[in-house]
Amino acid sequence: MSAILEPLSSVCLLLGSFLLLTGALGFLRFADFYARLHACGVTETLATALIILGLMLQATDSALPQFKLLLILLFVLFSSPTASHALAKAAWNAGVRPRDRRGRRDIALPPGDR
Amino acid sequence: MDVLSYFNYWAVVVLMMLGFFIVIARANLVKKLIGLNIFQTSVFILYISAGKVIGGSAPILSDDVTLYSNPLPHVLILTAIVVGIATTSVGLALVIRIHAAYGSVNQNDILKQDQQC
Amino acid sequence: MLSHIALLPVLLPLIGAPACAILRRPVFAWGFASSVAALAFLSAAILLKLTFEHGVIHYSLGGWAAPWGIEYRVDLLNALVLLLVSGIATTVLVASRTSVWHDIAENRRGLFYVACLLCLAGMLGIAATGDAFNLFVFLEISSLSTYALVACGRDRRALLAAFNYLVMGTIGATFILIGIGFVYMLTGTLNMTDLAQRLPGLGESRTVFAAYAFIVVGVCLKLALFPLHLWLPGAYTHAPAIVTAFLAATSTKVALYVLIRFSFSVFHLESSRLALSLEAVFITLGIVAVFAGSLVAIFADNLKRGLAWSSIAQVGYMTIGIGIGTAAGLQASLIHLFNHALMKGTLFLALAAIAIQVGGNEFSKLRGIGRRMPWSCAAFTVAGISLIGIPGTAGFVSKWYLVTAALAGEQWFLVLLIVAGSLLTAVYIWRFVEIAWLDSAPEKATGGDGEAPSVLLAATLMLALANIYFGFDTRLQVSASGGAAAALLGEAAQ
Amino acid sequence: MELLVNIVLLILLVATAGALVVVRGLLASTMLTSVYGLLCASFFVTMDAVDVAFTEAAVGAGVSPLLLLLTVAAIGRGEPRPVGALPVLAIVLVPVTAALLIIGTLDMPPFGSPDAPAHTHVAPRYLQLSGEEIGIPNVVTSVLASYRAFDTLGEVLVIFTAGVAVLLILATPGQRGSARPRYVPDNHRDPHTILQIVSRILIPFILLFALYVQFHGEYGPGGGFQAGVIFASAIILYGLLYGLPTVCRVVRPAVVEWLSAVGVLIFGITGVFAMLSGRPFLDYSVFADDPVTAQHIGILVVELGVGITVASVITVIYYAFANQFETAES
Repeated sequence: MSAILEPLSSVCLLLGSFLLLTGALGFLRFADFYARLHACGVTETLATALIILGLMLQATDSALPQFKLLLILLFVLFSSPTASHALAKAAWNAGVRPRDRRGRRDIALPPGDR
Repeated sequence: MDVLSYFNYWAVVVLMMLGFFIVIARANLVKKLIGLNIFQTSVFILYISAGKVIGGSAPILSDDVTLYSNPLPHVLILTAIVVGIATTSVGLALVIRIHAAYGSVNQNDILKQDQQC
Repeated sequence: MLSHIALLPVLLPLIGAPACAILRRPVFAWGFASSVAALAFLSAAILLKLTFEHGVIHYSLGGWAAPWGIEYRVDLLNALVLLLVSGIATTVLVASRTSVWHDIAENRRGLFYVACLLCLAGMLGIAATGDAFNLFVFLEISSLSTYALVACGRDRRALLAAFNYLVMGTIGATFILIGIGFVYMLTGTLNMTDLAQRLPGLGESRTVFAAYAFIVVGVCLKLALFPLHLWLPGAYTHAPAIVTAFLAATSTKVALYVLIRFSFSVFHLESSRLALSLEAVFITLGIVAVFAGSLVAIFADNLKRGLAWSSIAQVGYMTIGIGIGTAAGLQASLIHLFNHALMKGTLFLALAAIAIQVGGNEFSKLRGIGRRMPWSCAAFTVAGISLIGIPGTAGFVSKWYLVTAALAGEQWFLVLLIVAGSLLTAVYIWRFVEIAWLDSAPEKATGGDGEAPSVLLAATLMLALANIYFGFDTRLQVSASGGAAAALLGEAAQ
Repeated sequence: MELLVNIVLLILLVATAGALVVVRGLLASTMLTSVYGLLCASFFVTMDAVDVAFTEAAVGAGVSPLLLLLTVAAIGRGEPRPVGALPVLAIVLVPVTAALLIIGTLDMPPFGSPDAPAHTHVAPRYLQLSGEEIGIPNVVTSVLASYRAFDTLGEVLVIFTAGVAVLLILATPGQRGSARPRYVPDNHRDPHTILQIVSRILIPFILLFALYVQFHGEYGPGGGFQAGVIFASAIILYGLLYGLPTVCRVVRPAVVEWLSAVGVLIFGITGVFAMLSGRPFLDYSVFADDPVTAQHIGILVVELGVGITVASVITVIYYAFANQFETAES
């Protein structure tokens, strides 16, 4: 039993950590606010899910911690995308517009918007 | 090992001094409160470090644990955290009123305005 | 109920404050707060009587024995401070109505009295507890409510004064917390008696030294001892008149109590090697405080600000008493603590009355005020004479004991300096007397005229009379402070 | 391994504090404060202080950044300024204090040693006897709500004082301390539809979690204070998304103000009960014949008082701050 679960759990944890790392890298290196938000917002949801899954596979001997981890997972699945959405919306309303690396506008803007 | 056994305390000293520096050196009143917050939190870290026993576990009684960390500093710091947030909220309330009265939250500007009148 | 007497002075305002918050009408809040303070005063009086008769009274909160639970340990010193603080609070709160109605907006008055009760509960809690951490908690209750009370001042400068007080007060409290943390790490206990027994066993530990240093600096910030006094003039000048009267008469006194309690009961200042240098520090800072405070007070153009600086000077006298380091010096310090509360209570209450009539305390507004408000100004003058230390007033008793203690310690220069300090006091009190009584009133009287409202006037006169009474009948403060000083040094000698 | 995590967290804390020294903008400072609080909470977990970590996460990473944000919203972010004169006072005072602190640490018992006086004098009794005397597994709750319950009463009074002080400072003329609800998010131009729907799903669960934390505090980390903060956070979330008038209609300011006093009174009167039967203040043994049951009842009631006061005071403070925000706007 644990011979299968142990490596599976390790793989989940490692993969999750790797995703977090790529997210952080993107956050540091990408050109503008939206790209950076995209980098960490997208990776974070999956990474957290993988890490929690890995932890659930670790604690197979009792149901309570697994149940709690499941609740945390559900909460993260709700809150993390919502937070990204709120950030992007706030940035747009504050007048932040997508730019490329050289600071040029990256997308066509709606009429009347500078 | 000797350095490691005092590492926590010295980290506390560094944090405390950074907070203290912000309180004294920054003219912005909100910044001062943030510095005060760091200053207080560093003391919490001191207390909690003092309560740790290496190899111990959280002080929640259980049959298969023999060594616990010290619960008393935890209780004290719970109280101190509440004191900290209470101070912060009163300070921020004062900042809002000061901004309404002077139009600025910079200590130097405010003192200048007071001298003029 | 008598078995709970040690707790009652603290418990009454502590439960009274939230109860007061439920009352909706400000008049009820005023009546309720005053009666709670009066009951606390009554129980403090009984407590003092009991400590005279039976010595130390212990009270274990929650039924858990010290050092595991929190203990109230009330000896003569605690009882004296409790009596003083609750007595001043009662007088000021009863007298406060007109002044508060004048200074505070209608929708804030109820909350104002809640904050007053919280402040009172905090100070009484500091004075009664025998547990170092509990002291910190109650210190914060009193400090937080004080910041809000100071910010209630009419002038916008009150806000900045309150903010500065908040920052410095929090630094002070955090320093005290660091000190308590250090001694906790060394001894494992927070109970003051237990600490006092365990600290000597540690020998000359550098951590104990640092702990004491942090606590002293923290307490001196609250005490406004000379270089750490920066928050005081602004806070006292711009706070509502009633708040200044209350704070000036109580908060520095409680801080001084904490300094004495930690120095002598917990750390055994005089039996340690550090004693000599620290005593020199206290005396030097005390002298500088006396002269700096008095000089600024002489040149202030606002009487309230002048008296605030005078408070800094008077704190100097008290620390000189501690610095002398003998039982007589300590006793002098405690007597001055008691008497100074009476003087500053009277002075600031009289100023509150004047502020209602003329709308401020600037000297320019006070010309000829003695003719218009003879009784308030008479009370002010009596307290001023007491502040100088002329025989027949309580202030003379303080100075007398201080000079005697200095002479017994063969510190002749101190005597000279104390007398010189009194002369400086005479200068700024004379300035008031001259303007109030000898100047003719301005042609066009500013503001309303006539005497202060009767309740306020009665309270002011009562405190002024107390200044004279305790100048003749010195039994209460002398015997209580003598017993307390002996106990403090006796404990340490064991 | 534990030690390594400890060291890394402390270094991160120092880095965050250093960033706070350098950063000038208030919004960035607020975010860094939140990061600092979260790091602190993680550090407390590695130090076995789970209750403290819970509280610090709620307060340091939650409430205090929220209050900072509301303040920044009311006063504006403030433009970065050029560095002024050299802060002489700071350069003198900071090293002196640091030196004193370092001197203080020299004779301290080494970190984590089980023989340190703090672990051998008073605390062992709590660990050894609280199982029999109080009968609940979480020793921190035992000490907090029974052995040192008076400190906790003081703590509740501190938070109550904060509520009174904030109302006293921020009360606008013409009303009795209560918030006058004005803030409405601009829903026509920019509807918060997604946020509102998600929050509508989450809020019941947040409230449920608050209740769990309130009543589970005897067995695991948690208790009245943490539960109060979580409860208040649900109300605040609702207020942020639906506007102050809506939330004030659901949770009336006057009621919240009243409740903040009631919580303290519940705690205080629990203590007075014992006095009426001739026992010391806050002695719970009067509540039942069996001492352990009596302690249970006492702790439950007292924690309830803490929870009510904390939840209502934080809501009161939020109302007062959010109201200022709109006053500054208009």
